[in-house]
Amino acid sequence: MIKKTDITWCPGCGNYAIRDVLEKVLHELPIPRKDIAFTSGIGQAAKMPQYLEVNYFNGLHGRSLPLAVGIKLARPDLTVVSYSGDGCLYGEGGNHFIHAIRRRLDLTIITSDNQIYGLTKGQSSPTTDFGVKNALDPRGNENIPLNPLSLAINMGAPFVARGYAGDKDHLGGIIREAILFKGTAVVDILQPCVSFNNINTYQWYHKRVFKVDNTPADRYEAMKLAEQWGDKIPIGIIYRDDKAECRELAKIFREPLTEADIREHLAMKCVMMR
Amino acid sequence: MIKKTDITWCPGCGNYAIRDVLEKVLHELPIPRKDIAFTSGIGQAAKMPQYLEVNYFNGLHGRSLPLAVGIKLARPDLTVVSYSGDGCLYGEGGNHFIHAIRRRLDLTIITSDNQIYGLTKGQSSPTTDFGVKNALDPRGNENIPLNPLSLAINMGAPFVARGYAGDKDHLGGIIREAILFKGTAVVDILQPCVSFNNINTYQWYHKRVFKVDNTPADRYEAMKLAEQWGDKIPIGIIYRDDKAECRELAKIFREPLTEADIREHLAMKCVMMR
Amino acid sequence: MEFSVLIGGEAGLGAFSMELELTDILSRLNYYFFATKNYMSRVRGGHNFHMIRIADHSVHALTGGSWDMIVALDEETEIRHRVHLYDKGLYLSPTLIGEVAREAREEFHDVTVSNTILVGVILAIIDVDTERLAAVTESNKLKYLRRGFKYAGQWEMAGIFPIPSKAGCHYIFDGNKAIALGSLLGGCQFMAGYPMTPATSIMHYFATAAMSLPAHFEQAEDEISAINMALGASYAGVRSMVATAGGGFALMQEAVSLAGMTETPIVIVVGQRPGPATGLPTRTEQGDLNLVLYAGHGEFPRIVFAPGTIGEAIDVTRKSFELADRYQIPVFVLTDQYFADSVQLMEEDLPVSVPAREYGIFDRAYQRYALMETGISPLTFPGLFDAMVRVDSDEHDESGTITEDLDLRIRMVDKRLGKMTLLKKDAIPPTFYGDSEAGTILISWGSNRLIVEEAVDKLVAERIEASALHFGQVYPLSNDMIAPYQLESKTIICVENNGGAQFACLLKKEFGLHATHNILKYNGECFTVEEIYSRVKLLLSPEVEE
Amino acid sequence: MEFSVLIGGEAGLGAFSMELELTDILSRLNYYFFATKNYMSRVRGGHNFHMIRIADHSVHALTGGSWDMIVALDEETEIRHRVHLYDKGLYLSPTLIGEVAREAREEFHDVTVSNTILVGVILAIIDVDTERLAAVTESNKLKYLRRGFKYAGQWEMAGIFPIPSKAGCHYIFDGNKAIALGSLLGGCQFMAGYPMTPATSIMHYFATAAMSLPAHFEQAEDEISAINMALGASYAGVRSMVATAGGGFALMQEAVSLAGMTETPIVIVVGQRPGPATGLPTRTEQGDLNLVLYAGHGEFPRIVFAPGTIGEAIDVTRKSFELADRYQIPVFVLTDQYFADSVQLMEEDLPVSVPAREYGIFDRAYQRYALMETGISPLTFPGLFDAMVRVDSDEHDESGTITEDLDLRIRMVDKRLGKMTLLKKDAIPPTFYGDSEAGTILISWGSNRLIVEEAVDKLVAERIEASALHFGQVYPLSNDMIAPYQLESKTIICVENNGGAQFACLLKKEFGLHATHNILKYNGECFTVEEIYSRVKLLLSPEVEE
Ligand SMILES: Cc1ncc(C[n+]2csc(CCOP(=O)(O)OP(=O)(O)O)c2C)c(N)n1
Ligand SMILES: Cc1ncc(C[n+]2csc(CCOP(=O)(O)OP(=O)(O)O)c2C)c(N)n1
Ligand code: SF4
Ligand code: SF4
Ligand SMILES: [Mg+2]
Ligand SMILES: [Mg+2]
Repeated sequence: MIKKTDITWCPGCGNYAIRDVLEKVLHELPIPRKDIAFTSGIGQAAKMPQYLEVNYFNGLHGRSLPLAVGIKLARPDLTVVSYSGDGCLYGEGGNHFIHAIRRRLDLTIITSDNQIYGLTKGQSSPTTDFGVKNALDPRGNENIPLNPLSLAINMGAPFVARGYAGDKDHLGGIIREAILFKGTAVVDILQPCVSFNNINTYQWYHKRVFKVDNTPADRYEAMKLAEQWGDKIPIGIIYRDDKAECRELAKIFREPLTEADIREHLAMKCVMMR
Repeated sequence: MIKKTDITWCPGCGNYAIRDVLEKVLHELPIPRKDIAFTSGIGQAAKMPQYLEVNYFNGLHGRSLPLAVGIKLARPDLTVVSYSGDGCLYGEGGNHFIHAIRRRLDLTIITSDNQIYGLTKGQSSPTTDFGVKNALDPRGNENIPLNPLSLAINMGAPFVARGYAGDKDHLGGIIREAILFKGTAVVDILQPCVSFNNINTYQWYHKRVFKVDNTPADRYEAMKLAEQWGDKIPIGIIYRDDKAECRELAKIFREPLTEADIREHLAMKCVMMR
Repeated sequence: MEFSVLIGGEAGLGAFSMELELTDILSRLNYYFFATKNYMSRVRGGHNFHMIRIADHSVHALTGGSWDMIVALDEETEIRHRVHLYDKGLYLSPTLIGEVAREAREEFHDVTVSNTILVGVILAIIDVDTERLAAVTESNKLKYLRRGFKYAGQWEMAGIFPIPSKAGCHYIFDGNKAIALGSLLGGCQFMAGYPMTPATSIMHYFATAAMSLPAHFEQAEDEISAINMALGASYAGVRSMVATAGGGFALMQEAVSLAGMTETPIVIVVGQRPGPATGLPTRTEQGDLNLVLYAGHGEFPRIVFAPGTIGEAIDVTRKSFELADRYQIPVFVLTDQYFADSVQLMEEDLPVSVPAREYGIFDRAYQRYALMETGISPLTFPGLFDAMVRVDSDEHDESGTITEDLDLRIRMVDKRLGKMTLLKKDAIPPTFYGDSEAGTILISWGSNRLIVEEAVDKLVAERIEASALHFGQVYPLSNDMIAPYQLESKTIICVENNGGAQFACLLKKEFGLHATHNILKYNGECFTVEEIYSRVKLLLSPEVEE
Repeated sequence: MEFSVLIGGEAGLGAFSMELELTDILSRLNYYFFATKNYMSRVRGGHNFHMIRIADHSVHALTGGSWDMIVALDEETEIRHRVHLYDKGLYLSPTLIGEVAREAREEFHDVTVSNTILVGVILAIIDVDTERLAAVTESNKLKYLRRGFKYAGQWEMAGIFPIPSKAGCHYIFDGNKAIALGSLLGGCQFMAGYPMTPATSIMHYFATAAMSLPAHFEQAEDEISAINMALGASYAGVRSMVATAGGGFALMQEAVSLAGMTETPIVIVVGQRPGPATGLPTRTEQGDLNLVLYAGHGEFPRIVFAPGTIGEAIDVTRKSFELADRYQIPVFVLTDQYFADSVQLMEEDLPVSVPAREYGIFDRAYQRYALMETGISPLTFPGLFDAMVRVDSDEHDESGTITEDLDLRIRMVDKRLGKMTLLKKDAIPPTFYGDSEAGTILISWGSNRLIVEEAVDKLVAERIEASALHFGQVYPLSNDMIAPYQLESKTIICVENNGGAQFACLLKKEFGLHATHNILKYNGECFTVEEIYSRVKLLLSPEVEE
């Protein structure tokens, strides 16, 4: 249904590879498409759901997670994925990121992390490396870069992984696991932006990424691993806690309120009636 | 100047002790009061600056930190302290908390952490313990509590401490160090709320708090220490990195823009003039 | 016959619990009464006072003027309020109350029961029959109330303001409870929120109700998250709402615009309090009408209700969910601290049926934003059928995909703005009160309705020609709504609890109608009947010109 | 004499850099020109086009109608625009341009220079003197431009639309640069922001300027933080601003109210784009007037400017800082994507002086909110003197301490709202254009000014009586502003780039003035002269009734 020609990313953008991976994973998953709902914010990454065969709510910049939380709470039967960019999720949406994790919901949170604001043409995002120069940081970025994976582990996320757009098979495995994981799964994908990030390129990554063989069982070890950056950059599942418990949710959608409910409710709230 | 009778906290509130400590520390510090600016949000804790002899900007719920950042950037000569409650700083203001730390400014961030929304009469805050029941959580709080100190260390804060309103001398030492520290100093103060938190009481804390003797040098060790909660609760300086560098700030206030500046600027932007 | 009592004291002394106990018993005894409060933004200390009006007829406002009785739990109450005691009024001084407390400790070994004793005194004053009282009161309380009767006897107060109980069986509500119940009746099953006075108790009610009903309350990390969660839940198929005050609502504006663009149904309750910024957090004002009318960037349709009675609050809230759904728009219920915190009888019938929600069956050809002749695109939810539900905050084509086709843009704008015509047809007309021939008409909106109506009675009783028109729906307005009232030929007095005469401005903008006078108040308190009555009288006296 | 050219192609093909190169050379050669663009919200691909009008007289709008020349860098341009080529217009097809590129690779071993060659073709068409060209061009470019002249000769296009260069020495600006420079001229030294089209380039300019000036730009984590940072900096004594689009501004509303309550000076630039929600991020609209007029909960004064020329943009922005300071209020500059992205000559004088900021000396007795006879409390900053500066978002007493004194509340509200009277006296009057006797008057605000004025010229040239009135200040409005124009007796046509006729509504509300007709456009594009001209003509033709 979606024509390649309608895709508005730049030729060579890392998002194309991620989209291929997502379509493949969704195709293979034992979940009917009609039961999958994506949310997204605004940015290049946030266009992702438009290019997939899924239900989606493409909302406001920074607000993909509250939408996802709302959908999940209303409809535990749906598989809910929040998809956005690094600026959207960790910048404008930072508060939702830390608090959504605390809610212990069965959500998947995926980010195309190109370490830049792509759609607005190249300003620093929270993950931009220290010292990088651009139009709004002509002297170089002064801020400590945010490490989304370490932060997610710190906040209590039970499944945390890093993927790389340049390794489709490996990425596919991660996304599959993340969606099937019962609990909040955070996946940050290294996504080269060919138009605005000429530092963290395919070439740059190819030299650096290595696959994590043994996912640490210890949270602090995992944070340390997540923070490894520079010459060696780990990809794979950085942390996983299968024992973490997901919150139990009430069924509401299939049980609409009825007159009987109201009568019972009014009877209980006896103080109101005289 | 400030009459005790004008203070609107409940009798027995932990904030009284903190206020005494603050007045004492400020009195002893080698900084003229006129050069100290507090910012705060809204809540019981956020009333603190009103009861001190300082300049203050008592702003919006959740927004004490952006105000503090703006003041510091405009006036590096001022000693800037952001003071607020756990709901204000970690809930509504969560995004500013994580990003203010990244900016590497010489700021002090102090929180009266009563693990509850006090002013709005007792709803769960981000630091409320798991399972605690209240009006908006009649079934008990479902969320993983946020650990502000571990989070601050994770985000790169170079000075992170926990104080306790029930130990004034110890608290005074911490606040003094925090204000004198060159860099972002985060102080979370255990503050009993006698009206709405009947779990984390003075008694409860008295049995549990212990003073940290050796501040860990390792970030991961420090996070582990910060996360210790339950039978034993560490207070004191949890993490300190004296080598972390503060951002250099331009002088702007004492150097207003002049006609000469503009002429020079227009000459540089030569492309505009034909 | 009426009796008015003010109970004052610092927070924590028990004035609030006295109000609760008294109104609880009054309602059990089928009394007509009205109770409201004036409290500070602090948990202990300060100065709060509770005002209760008891009558042998229906009452829904503060009279104003003097009190028949003042219960001064502290000196501050004495200093502030004693001057407003009616000549022959009854006064319980802090000293006297101290006595009662002392004796309570001796007699019952419990000082806290002294407030119940004082409630007993009040009940004795209005001549409540002790047997009927016994029948409706929990037995453990009765002895304290009886002790109050004894004091009343001693102090020669018993029965000196006798009020017969004539109300019959009624529901008792404060405004927030009415709105919360209205939401359940509207089929609302999801609410997300962040506490903020005066909206918090709506959340409390909803969260408690959700324990035994198929509904969910989620406390959000901030208001932005709250409204986006609600939009997510609504998209997923559950009727959803948020409630907040002006400051919290200011944060929700971008998402209001999102609801407008994505045509996602949502109900938003805004409880007004005096601004700007934090202002006076626990006081009342009607200062956020403009904020709500123009909330959100860009252009899209909305409805704004501002109920003036308990029944109306339940009704419009309930209806809000129907309308939000039918037109796929944000619908607002605008209320204020005064209405939220005033306890009163509901005199209208309480509806109990919950409208069943209907939705069609759609296949893969489904298009969320299909351009239909009706002007309304078909609404369904993910996972029900093969239909994919694609919703977009960018301008989109019929399928919900981003578009930059500028001709399509025009059709999409026309579709959205075109709903205004439909909304105007569906608008709830204002409520007229009084004589249609009266030369003066008092226009109000929201919580002032019953205060104004009582003021009209008072004016008419003095043969001053006056009538009242109350807008329970403040937007959109249509000419049909005012056509019956020949407003052009009348002296129009707009009564608003704000400094900017915001509704009067709206009337000017929408109808070219110019208010002859504005009665405004913006000190954080509600109007009283006396106040409106005397200000109207002054305005209508020949000397006054504007 | 005029020449109009459209250069189209997908993002990344070089249409934008051609516009830049061409306008750069035109300005060096002292040509009158106007350039604007129409682009999609994507970095590569899609369809963008750039429109340049070159003339022997001052031009500040798109003519509309047909093009004298089209440069089609791709097929899409051919398909979409060729139909709008003037009969005798010149057309460079994708094939032809492909040829040029091929030859460029051969001749210069660099395909990217082909765009410069095409610029050369255009310069040859308007008969630019090659010697003058050589004098103003960097030598490495000259050979490519000359190659273009050669092509023009080959294709028999050279000199067929000769335009003399008559502009003299001028500054060239786009709207955003004008605003950014205006802010520096206003003494602004602090800006915080979060990128958002169409306001981002204001931040880019300011951040770059701050490298060599005593000024600071801080990129915030979100818009809420941005405006609170700016308020913090302003409190600390530095003139501060923020710039954003409607969606980002929606998030700033609570802080606007904070500025209102704390009386903290701030300048807020809102660049409008089509909403609601994300809408059409790179297009233009005037849909956020209401949003800005009523932003923030509660009631407080503000000023809203909406400049229509480059000079006006610089002036009002500069003045905004003065006024924000003097009245301690938020001041808005409302602009839009069209104005932001249009490049034009500045015909007014460029001011260069920066007003020195004055502040008195205060001791410990200083009260931030002292009630003064002037209606304005004294403003100073922390750390300068012994004065403590206490600022509060709650209602406060004169010292800046929280108060719940309700009488004081009234005085504080009166102080804040009382400023409106002062603001009205200081209001900048609208600009009248044309014959004051003309029976028809076109009212506009913001970026439409010069389009409307040119349309008036065109109408008058056909002996259609028309004049124009442009509001560069849209709020507050005072009767003095319109008194000279006898608007009641005229046919009023309101021209707005939105669907809701928002300014017309404001005129009705403020003056009871009813627009006879509205000319609205809301497809995301700006008006052209032709469009306004023909729609006015149609409206004024006797058959039309409204
Ligand atoms: C409230 C708001 N602020 C700002 C914007 C402008 N904006 C759109 S996309 C974007 C940044 C996108 O960066 P990122 O999330 O990293 O996505 P990318 O384009 O890099 O994939 C911004 C700032 C907006 N749409 N809404
Ligand atoms: C935007 C906004 N949302 C909500 C509120 C209401 N509010 C005031 S104080 C408060 C919570 C205070 O909790 P905390 O920050 O922990 O301070 P405490 O009172 O416990 O010291 C809330 C929710 C507000 N003033 N503004
Ligand atoms: S700008 Fe970067 S992230 Fe955006 S589409 Fe182009 S390459 Fe991809
Ligand atoms: S409610 Fe709690 S935090 Fe607030 S003043 Fe009272 S004791 Fe202190
Ligand atoms: Mg990005
Ligand atoms: Mg708290």
